[in-house]
This record gives sequence, C-alpha cells and structure tokens, in this order.
Amino acid sequence: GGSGSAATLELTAALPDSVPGGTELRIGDPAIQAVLQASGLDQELADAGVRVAWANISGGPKSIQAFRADKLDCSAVADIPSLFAAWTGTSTKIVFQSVTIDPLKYPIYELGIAPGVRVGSLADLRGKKIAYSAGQAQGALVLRVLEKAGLTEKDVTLVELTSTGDSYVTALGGKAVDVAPLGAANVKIYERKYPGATSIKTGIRDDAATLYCLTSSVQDAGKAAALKVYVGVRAKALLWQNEHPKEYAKAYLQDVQGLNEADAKTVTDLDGSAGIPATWDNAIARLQATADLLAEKQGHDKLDAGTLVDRRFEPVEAAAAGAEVVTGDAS
Amino acid sequence: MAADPGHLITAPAVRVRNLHRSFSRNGGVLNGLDLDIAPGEFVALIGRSGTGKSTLLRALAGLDRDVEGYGQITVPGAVSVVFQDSRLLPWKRVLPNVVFGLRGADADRRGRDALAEVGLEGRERAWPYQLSGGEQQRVSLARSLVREPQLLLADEPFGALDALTRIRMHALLRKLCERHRPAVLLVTHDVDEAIALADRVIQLDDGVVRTDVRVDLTRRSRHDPRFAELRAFLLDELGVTEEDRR
Amino acid sequence: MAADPGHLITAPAVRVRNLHRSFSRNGGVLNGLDLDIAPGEFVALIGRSGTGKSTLLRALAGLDRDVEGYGQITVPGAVSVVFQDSRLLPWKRVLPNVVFGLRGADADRRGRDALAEVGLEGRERAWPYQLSGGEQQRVSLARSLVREPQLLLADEPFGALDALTRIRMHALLRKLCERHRPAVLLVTHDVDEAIALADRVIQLDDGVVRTDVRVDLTRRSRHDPRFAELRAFLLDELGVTEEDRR
Amino acid sequence: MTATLHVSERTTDTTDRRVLRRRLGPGRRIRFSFWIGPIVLLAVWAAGSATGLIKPAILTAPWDVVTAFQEQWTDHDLLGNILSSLARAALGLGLGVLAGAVLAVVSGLSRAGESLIDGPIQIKRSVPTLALIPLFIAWFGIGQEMKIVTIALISMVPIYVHTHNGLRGIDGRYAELAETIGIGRGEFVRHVVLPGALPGFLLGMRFAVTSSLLGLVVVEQYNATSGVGHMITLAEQYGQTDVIVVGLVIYGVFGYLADTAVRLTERRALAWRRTLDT
Amino acid sequence: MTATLHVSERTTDTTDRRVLRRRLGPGRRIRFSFWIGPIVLLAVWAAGSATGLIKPAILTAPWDVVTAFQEQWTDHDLLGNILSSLARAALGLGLGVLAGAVLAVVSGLSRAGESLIDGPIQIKRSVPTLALIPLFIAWFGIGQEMKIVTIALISMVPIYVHTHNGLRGIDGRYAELAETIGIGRGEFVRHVVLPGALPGFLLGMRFAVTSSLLGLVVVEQYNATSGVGHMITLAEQYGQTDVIVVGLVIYGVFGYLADTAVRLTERRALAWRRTLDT
Ligand SMILES: Nc1ncnc2c1ncn2[C@@H]1O[C@H](COP(=O)(O)OP(=O)(O)OP(=O)(O)O)[C@@H](O)[C@H]1O
Ligand SMILES: Nc1ncnc2c1ncn2[C@@H]1O[C@H](COP(=O)(O)OP(=O)(O)OP(=O)(O)O)[C@@H](O)[C@H]1O
Ligand SMILES: [Mg+2]
Ligand SMILES: [Mg+2]
Repeated sequence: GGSGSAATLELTAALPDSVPGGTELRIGDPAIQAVLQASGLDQELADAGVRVAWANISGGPKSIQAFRADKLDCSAVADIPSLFAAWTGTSTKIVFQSVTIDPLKYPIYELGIAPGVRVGSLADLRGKKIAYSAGQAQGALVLRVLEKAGLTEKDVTLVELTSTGDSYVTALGGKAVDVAPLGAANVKIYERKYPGATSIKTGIRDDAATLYCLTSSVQDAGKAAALKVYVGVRAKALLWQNEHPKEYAKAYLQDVQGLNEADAKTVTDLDGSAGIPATWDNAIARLQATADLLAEKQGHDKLDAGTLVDRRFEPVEAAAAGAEVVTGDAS
Repeated sequence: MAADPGHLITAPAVRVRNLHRSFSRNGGVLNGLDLDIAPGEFVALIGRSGTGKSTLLRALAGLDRDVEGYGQITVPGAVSVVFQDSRLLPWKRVLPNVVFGLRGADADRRGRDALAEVGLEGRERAWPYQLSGGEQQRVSLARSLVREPQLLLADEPFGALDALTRIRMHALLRKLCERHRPAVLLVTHDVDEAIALADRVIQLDDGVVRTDVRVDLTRRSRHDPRFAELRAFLLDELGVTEEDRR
Repeated sequence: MAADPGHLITAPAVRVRNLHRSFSRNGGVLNGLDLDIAPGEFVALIGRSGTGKSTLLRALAGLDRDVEGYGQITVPGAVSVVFQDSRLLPWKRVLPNVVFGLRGADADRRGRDALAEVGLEGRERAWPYQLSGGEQQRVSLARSLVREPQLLLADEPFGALDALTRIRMHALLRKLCERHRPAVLLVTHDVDEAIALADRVIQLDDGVVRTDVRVDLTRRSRHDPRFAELRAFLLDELGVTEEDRR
Repeated sequence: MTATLHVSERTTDTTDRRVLRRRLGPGRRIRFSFWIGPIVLLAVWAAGSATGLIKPAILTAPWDVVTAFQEQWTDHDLLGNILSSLARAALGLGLGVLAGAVLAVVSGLSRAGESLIDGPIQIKRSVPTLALIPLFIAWFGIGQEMKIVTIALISMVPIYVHTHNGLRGIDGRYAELAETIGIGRGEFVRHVVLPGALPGFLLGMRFAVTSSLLGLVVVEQYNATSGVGHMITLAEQYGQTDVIVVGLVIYGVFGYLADTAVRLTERRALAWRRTLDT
Repeated sequence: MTATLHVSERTTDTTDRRVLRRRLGPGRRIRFSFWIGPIVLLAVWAAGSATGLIKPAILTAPWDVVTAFQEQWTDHDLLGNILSSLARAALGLGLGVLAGAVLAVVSGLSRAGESLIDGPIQIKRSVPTLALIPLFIAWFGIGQEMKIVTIALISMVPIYVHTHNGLRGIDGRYAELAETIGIGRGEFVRHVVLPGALPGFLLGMRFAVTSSLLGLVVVEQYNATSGVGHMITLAEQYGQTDVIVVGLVIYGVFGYLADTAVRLTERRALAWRRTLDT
C-alpha cells in the first residue's frame, strides 16, 4: 500500500527494473541510513529515482506494530521477528540476508554469569537460574544453548524476564539470575560494573541479520523495483562499513546513537565484519531450525521458512557484492 | 382567606394554594398553606425558628425541586432573593458579587450606587472573607436591590445589623418599594420591624398561615397606641407571654 | 476607666490594654482599646456594623495571629466561643458537633441535655445542612454552653431567633451564668437584649470603648422607667435619633 | 387593624404545580447511567469490527477477544493470572495508601515536615517508574518484594498529593473552631483533618487504584510467571494482538469497576455535602 | 445607672502581648522551603555516593552525572533533545488540557453528557498507554502527530477527572443563587463553574504536566531521533547508566519546576480562599 502507484506484482514475477516516479519506501534501517549518508551511496538511490522515508524504528515488536498499521515497508531485524510476524498473521518477506564473517568469534550474544557463580562451560548450566524471554532473540538463543548443552528446560530454572534496556545486566548484578544472554557490548560494561562478574561464549551462530518487508509492499510493482535498487545499495553499504569502521562509528554510533568515541570503538571491534552470502541456502536452513525449535518449545504452528523469504532478491544482493560474496560454511 | 377582597380584584402577584412540603424524616413542614400577595404589597412573615419560613421562600423562588410535597404556586417572572445566609460568591470581589448577572453598560455604576446606599462605598474590591458579618449581609442586600424584581423574597435580611444601620436599610427598602412597587415577602424575627415596614403581617405555624393581620396604621410610630396593640397581639400569637415580655 | 473600682479589687478575668488591630488596607479597626471584665461579670458589647466587635472577640479568643497590631491581653484559660457564623462541622451530625472535643463518659448525655435545652431534642442525628438557620445557631449555642468556660465570648448568638425562642435562650444563658459564673462578653445588636441580660453595656466606636454603662436595674422590665431611660441613652449613643426611633 | 385566625381548608387536592427555575447544575442522577458509556464504547467497537472499519490487525474484534479469552482461560490459567495480579496490586495498594495518607498528614500539618517530604515526592512523581526499577531491583531483588514495593510507591503518590491538597483546602474556620475548643493534634486530625480531607483522599484513591493496576504491567515484566501484566508483556513480544486486547479488556473492566466502587463509597461517605452533584 | 463617656488615653506603648492558641493548622509558610526537600535529597545522594554506600552500578554519583551531562551537552546536543521534548510535551499538554476541560464541563453539567463521556474516559484511564500505542500508530502514523496525540490523551485524563470532580464539588448553594439571578448556562459556567472548579483544575494541571513529561518516555521510543525520552531509551540499550541518570535528573528538575509553577499560580489564583494553607 501507501504510494498510490499500486500496480500489483505477482510474487513469482520478475522484479521490474524501472522505478516509477514518486515511489517512496518507508524503511526502518537506522545504521544503514547513517552509512549511506556517510559514504555518499545515497546518491545511487537518488539517481535511480528511489525516495526513502526513514523511520527510526528497529526491533521486532515495534516494526510489527508499524507493519500492521501499514506505516512502514521494511525494517532491519534478526531472524526471530519474521517468525513471530508469521505466527501472528502479518505476512512479511525477507529481502536481504547478511552474515558475520567468523561468526563464532564475533557473536552478537554471550552468556553473562552473575558474580560468584561458577559457570565455565555450557555443561555447568545445569541447575542454574537462567533469564528467559520467550518472544525475543535472547529467548531463542537460550533454547538453542540448552539444546546444544544437551539439557532440557527441566534441568535449569528459566526465569521469565524481558530484556528491556539494561534489565539483564541489573538482574545479573543483583544476583536475581545466575546466567543471562547479554549483547557482546554489554558484557564489557557488565564486567566493568560488577567485580567478579564473568561471561562465556555460547559457540552458537547468532549472526542472522535481515531486512524484512511487508508482503504487500513487495507486491507493489513500484516498491518492488525500488527495493531491488535498495537491496543492491544496502549490500554495498555493508561492504563500505567493513572497510571504514571509524567512519561508521562516527556516523552511526556516535552521532546517532550517542556513544562516546571509546565506547563506539568497543562496539565496532566486537561487531566483526558483515558478509554478503552468495546464496541464502544456509541462512534459510538455520531459520528453519530456529522455527522448528520455537514451534516445539513454545507451542507454535509448524512453519516453512521458505515462505518467509523472497529469493528474487538473492541474486540482486550477491550481484551487488560482486567478488566479495562469502561462500561455504561462513555463509 | 385573610387578605381583603379589594386586593383580589387585580390578579395577585403571588398565589399559593394547598402547599405541602416535607423533608422525609421530619414530617410535614408546610401542611396545606394558602397565601396571596397583591402586586406591590409588602408582607412580613414571622414565625418560630424551624417552622418553615425559609422552606416557603424557597418554594416561591422555585428552588425546591428535590423536596417532597405538592400544591399550586404562581409567582411573577422577575424574582429576587436575599438568602438567609448572605451567599456571596467567595471567588468574586464585592462589586462583581453585586452586579453578578446584571446586564447593561451601566451595571457597574448601578452596583456602585447600590453599595454606597448600603454604606459600603470604597469596599468594592474587597473579598467576601474580608467583610464583617453585617457587611456581608448588606452586600447581599445590595445585590438584590440593584435588580428591579416584581417579587422580592428576603429571608431575615437585617438580622446581623445594628439598630442604626437597620433603620437606614429600612428606609432604603421603603424607597425602593415606592419606586418600583414590587411585591415583597420579608421574613423577620423582629415584630417591630414587621409592623414598621409591612402592609400585612402573617405568621406561620404548624405549616399554615395561622395569623394574617393588616397593618393599617397611619403613622408607623411606636407611640401610636395601635402599634403597641398590634405588637402585643403578634407577640401573643408567637407565644410570648405578658410575663416574658416584661 | 468605667468599671467601678469595687470590681478591680479581685483581678479581672479579662484585661485588655491599648489594643490596636488593623487590616492592611483599611486602616485601624481597634485603636488603643482598653477593657476589663471581672470574673462572673456579664458584659454586652454593642456597636455599628463593621466597627470591630468580631475583631475584638477574635483577639480575646486568641485567633488573631495574622492580624497586624499590638496591645496587651489577659484572658482566663477556659474560653468558649460562639462564632457569628454558626460554624458547625458539616461532616458531623448535630450531636457530635455539640460534644466535639468534650471529654468524659457522660459527654453524650450532656450533649443531649444541652440540645434539649435549646429545643432541638430529636435532631441529634441530623446533618447541619438539614437545619434551619435558627436551628444551626442553637446547635452552636449548645456547643458552647455544654462546656463550662471561665470566659464565654458570644458573637450575636441570638441573631437568627424569633422572639419566643430568644427569650428562652436568654433564660438558659442566665441559668448557666448563675450556675458557673463565667465572665461573658456578648455581642448583640438588640439594645433591649443587652439591657435585659448584661451587668454592663459597652459600646465600641472608632476602635475604642466609647460608652461603658452599668445596668443596675433591680427588676429588668421594660416597664421600669430606668430601662427606657437606659435604652434611650444607648440608642442615642448608637446614633439613632428620636426621629428614627418613632 | 384586621386580624383573622386562618382556618385551613385541608383540601385533598394533591395537584403539584411548582415554579421551577431552570436547573444550572447537572440535575438528578440517572440510575445505572454509568453503564451507558462503556456499552456505547463496546457497540462502536463491535460495529467498527463488523463493518471492517477497524481492521483485526489493529484491534481484534470483540468476538475474537471472547474466543481468545476462553482460550486463555482454559489453556493458560487466565484466572490464576488475574488472581495473582490482583493479589500483588492489592498488597501494594494497601501499603501505598497507608504510607501516602500518613505522609500527607505529616507534611500537611507541619511546614517543616512539608519541606522535607513534599519535594522528594514531587520529584519521584516526575521520574518514570520504569527508570527506577533498576534501583528497586538492586535493593529488593526481582522477587515479589520488589514488585509490591514498586506498586506501593506508584500508588502512594496520588494518595499523598490528593490528601495533602484536600487537607490544605479545608476551610480555615474549622481549624479556628478546633483551636478554641482546645483539642490536641490527635483529635484535630481525627475530627477535622481526616473528614475534611476525605473528598481529596477519595479522589486520590481513584487514581491510586488504577495506578496500582497499571503498575502491574511494569513490574510483571520482571521475573513473573503469572499475572495479567506478564500476559500482556508476552503477547506484545509475540505480537498477539488478541491476547493483548484480552489483557486490556481485563484492565478496563477492573479499573472501571474499582473506580465505580470508589465513587459509590464517595457518595456514601460524603453524604454530608450539598454540592452540584447532589 | 452610671454612664461615662470613655476618653482614650492613647498611650504610645506598642508592647504586644497576645493570647495565642496553639495552632492546629500547618502555620505560616516558610519562605523558599520548597527548595529544602530537593536539596536534602541531593545531599543524601552525594553523601551515599561519596561514602560508597550507593554503588555507582546502582546509581551514578552526582559528579559523574555532571560530567555525563556536560558530555551530552557538548557532544550530543542535549539542549536540542530537551527542546524537542519540551515542544512535544507542551503541544500535547495544550491540546490535552483544552480537551479535558471542555469534556469535564460538558459531562459535569449534564447527566446525559456524563453518561457518554465519563465511562470511556475512566476506561481509557485504566488501560496502559503503552498497549494503546499500536492503535494510535494505526490512526496517526509513526510521526510527530501520533506522539502529540498520545501525550494529549495522557494529559487529558487528569484534567478531566479533576475538573469534573472539582465542578461537582461546588457548593450547591451557589448554583441556587445563580438560578434565582436568572443567568444562562454560559454565564453560569463562566462565573460559577469555572472559578469554583479552579482548585480542582489546578490540581489536575499538576498531574497533567508530569504526565505529559512521562509520556515522552513512551512515545519517544517510536521513530524519534531526538528528545530526552529517546536519549534514555538509547542509553538503556547500551547500558549507559550515567546518561540514564542525566535523563532522570532532567525529568526531575522539569517536573519539579513545573509543579512548583502550578502551585505558585494556584496560590495567586485562589487568593479568595481561606483555608488551612493560608
Ligand atoms: N434539607 C433538609 N432536610 C431535612 N430537614 C430540613 C431540611 N431543610 C430544612 N429542614 C427542616 O425543616 C424545618 C423548616 O426549616 P426552615 O429552614 O424552613 O425553617 P425556618 O422557618 O426558616 O427557621 P429559621 O427561622 O430558624 O430560619 C426545620 O425543622 C428544618 O430542620
Ligand atoms: N480579614 C480581613 N481583611 C480585611 N478587612 C477585614 C478582615 N476582617 C474584618 N475586616 C474589616 O474590619 C472591620 C471590622 O470587622 P469586624 O468583623 O470586627 O466587624 P463587626 O463589628 O463584627 O461587624 P458586624 O456587626 O457587621 O459583624 C470591618 O470593616 C471589616 O470589613
Ligand atoms: Mg430560615
Ligand atoms: Mg461581627
């Protein structure tokens, strides 16, 4: 919906090349927004006639709310939101997938351990109180960690706790839980704040990063054409970001997110570099595994991950990255 | 009925028939009261404390919506009430209280004049709480007099005034009556005041008009023997014995 | 000073010297007032509306904290006040209002008795708003009388009462005075009432006690020529001319 | 002088013809009128959903909410959720009301108390509770204690502010009366301050009750395994609109009933007042 | 009969010896006393941080907050954040106050209006705003409009409830007076209802002002690029405790100043009252 041009496009039809005048994409993708402006890649969008109305919206719940109200076309998220969108009846398509190069070295989440609690490996989790938030990526991670450690929910105590702000750090510091998944940047802050606090890596890939869009937006011929341009430019933006960590830190982390220079550097160091996969096969398989796990543990319907992606954008993305696509296990 | 038929030739300004009023728990306050007041007639209402004088006034003022009872009442359109409590709006200064609801460009001037007449010149900008009891009562009186009602209902408007101020207010009220000739129903506890001001004095008892006397003195002086006679009669009706009166 | 020296042999109950009080904008209300009241003495206070009678009572009651002025005041410990407005607590029924602050197991009984004495038997459970003006005033009176003060300050306590009820309340007050012999300062606008009740009548004017007369009538009857003489004198002091008085 | 004793005819005619002035106040109460608003609201919602004006993605249709309600009731122990929420809210509310009323009286009757108590409470009031939760977690853990303390603090504020305001609004003449009657502070508080501040207190209660319920949403994000707030939080994460609306309806119903209860109490406890409302 | 004319001696002795009853009310105002509470609070905070009783992990020390404040000010346009938040809050507050007052008068003066308006507002009041945001997004988008409408709705509620309550608490005798004076509804509202309900309205203002500020925290989570609420949300994500406390202090200061301003207005506008407070 949205931009009156509204010629509908079958999901199987080829993506159109020309962007009709007046096409506007409503996108919540703050990091890329900053990168585009810093790198000058936004010119490419303008040249192709793509106008973007940027929304400073990120994360699952808020993007789903905006989708429902038809106030947003696309948003950058991890893998969980597209699953929950499907389970709650909002049809979306993933149009962009990226990975982290060397994902186990640069995980998004680690397990924070409360001061005085001894957890050296995943096996030590038995009998511990673990923060668990069913609808968030952190929750899915906990389930996968348990699966990997060969434990069930009965072997540990799952403490229902939503991850908002620094609630997990506070809960750990107050010894309300023994273990909680923390964002890698927060781990440093946490360990600095609470003497005796430790952390371990999960050894699980959690690097899913997608741009997902309302299916109805992808079915709009004008928007689909614009998205095709955007996906290409976005791939280039990620590669630029890999090359220019300092500029990225300044343009996004400092200027937009309000970090100071030191903290911004910490974050970029922990981020690793993004990779554009040559094919989405592995990513889709991992999405399917997550969907199956959540369906089983949380009682959702079975879901075919294939219906959540629009693979017409797969080659667009890979083509834009050219020789720099990643292949094999890393993808 | 008591009022002489001469008055009933013109339609009465106030006509009350068979008026009953009661407050749930306390039985009847008014029990079939009948009353006529001719246009321009000045009636004083006396009666023991708690006999229903204020209740009657409220009925005539159209304020007894939630009181039980029945009866027929006719009153003129323009009614002005002096309440037993002076009932000044605490959030308005004195002059705005007097001219409250008054229309016309000269409302303020008329308000000032009225205030001067009740002896409160210069207090226009005082808050009600800054006035003495008698001053509040006079503001309330000024508020009623500045309007030109066809019926003036005044519930003990001079109760808190000293002898001299009271005499001045009597004169003021008389002047107003002569000018606009409203029908007046004045509640008072002062029999002398009633005789001095009214054309007729009625006494409320047991929920009806028990006594209704015409005051036809030529000069209203205490030295007139008929004044004393009337006074004695009324006090007697009120239950004040010769012994008490010494 | 006016009070005869015989009274000053015992220390006065109330002693006021050089009392000044003023409300910022309106100049002085009390301008160097002196007053003595002997224990057990009954003084009536008269004066024009707005001369400062209530202001004086408030000063004696210890309630004029925020009023400008100076002077010396001595009063006994147990003071009871009847305010010009009846000032019943609206959230208390009649009986609790009467016994408010009263201690002792028989407080309720005493309250009931006092209510009966002011003619309000059976109204113990009424809310203040359910009372007529005169009834409220009587409850307020009962509240003061049920205490046994050394000094009773009463600000027009009978203003809203009819002649008969007023006479009954006079008798009640006299009885109380005979029993406990409090010093009394009673504000009234009724000169007859002042003469009938008081040992001394003082008149406030210009912020000082302008007149101070002893009432030494043997029988307090209107028919006593000295009653009439005193009455004439006081009215004259109040500025009521022979002409007005007719 | 003509004088006649009036003999009443005592007719049996009970015709009532009054002069009635135009009423400027709101007039008499309409019985059960407090149901009308909610019913209209429900009707609009149903009509909007039925005609498709309100899309189900935005606001679930009433009938779907009923279905979701049943499902929650049977499969997810909705009753248990409601009860454990109510228990939390009631306990926190009780403590908050007590603390608020005591602080209000202390700060209302002494300028020294006021200068110490009033400022911090106003500041607490201006700061988002959500942001204070980390402090409470540090002090009280993430168990039941923290939740009840948080709710107590939330509901204390309106009680304090309203009682204080009500108290300070008492007519000064009643304090004068009490002073001349020679009673102590205790009796003054009991007989003058509390009844005089009661209208204010009751208005505060209306806010405190809803605040305590709203506080649930905040505290039940933390380590709760039951409760309506917990249910809403979960549903928000999943984006289960219908369950959220079930939660909202429960809040609406409880909030409205509690409010109505306080207002009925108000009417009875303030029977001594003659106001525009009576 | 002895009668003497009293001749005043007019001494110049200005000794003042009054009988003063024990004051049962709060007594005279202490000047600047409203600073004492906040200053004590600050002192306790500073002392706690200096002695290590309040760990920086729980609550950043005041001096670190000052540093963070300076950093935010120079590097991150704190002033811009504050201004854009205030603009949002002020606009929303303005609309909310207007709507609340008008609805309160309509529902306060007519039973029919009340039965339609009052219920839905009480229900709205019981429902967490956070949960209503999806609806507002659907209706008003994710831009400035939605934010202002949300704040308007949040601040409308206390204005409505308090004005309505204040209006209904007006002494019925004043309505009677107005009726006998024969004025119309408009004049009645202007001369009796509004001034009589003013104390209630002003109490409502105190809540509306803080509500509008608190509403920022909620709305600025949605598609905001500036604002204090946005700053707090970001700081929470990155665990920047000191920045969060900067935000809280800003809220505290603004809330407290606004509250104090309303109370000063209150004192001037209600000069006609004689209450325990005067
Ligand atoms: N709202 C009410 N509820 C119950 N009883 C009431 C109410 N108003 C008045 N009464 C009673 O009705 C009777 C008549 O009251 P009303 O005010 O008419 O007396 P009144 O003649 O004016 O007396 P007063 O001279 O003392 O003012 C009184 O006994 C009073 O207690
Ligand atoms: N709070 C106040 N502020 C300003 N002026 C006041 C205040 N209280 C009283 N006054 C003024 O002081 C004067 C004396 O008032 P006071 O009440 O003592 O009079 P009073 O003799 O009792 O009169 P009344 O017989 O009418 O009751 C009056 O002119 C009054 O307007
Ligand atoms: Mg009366
Ligand atoms: Mg006086």
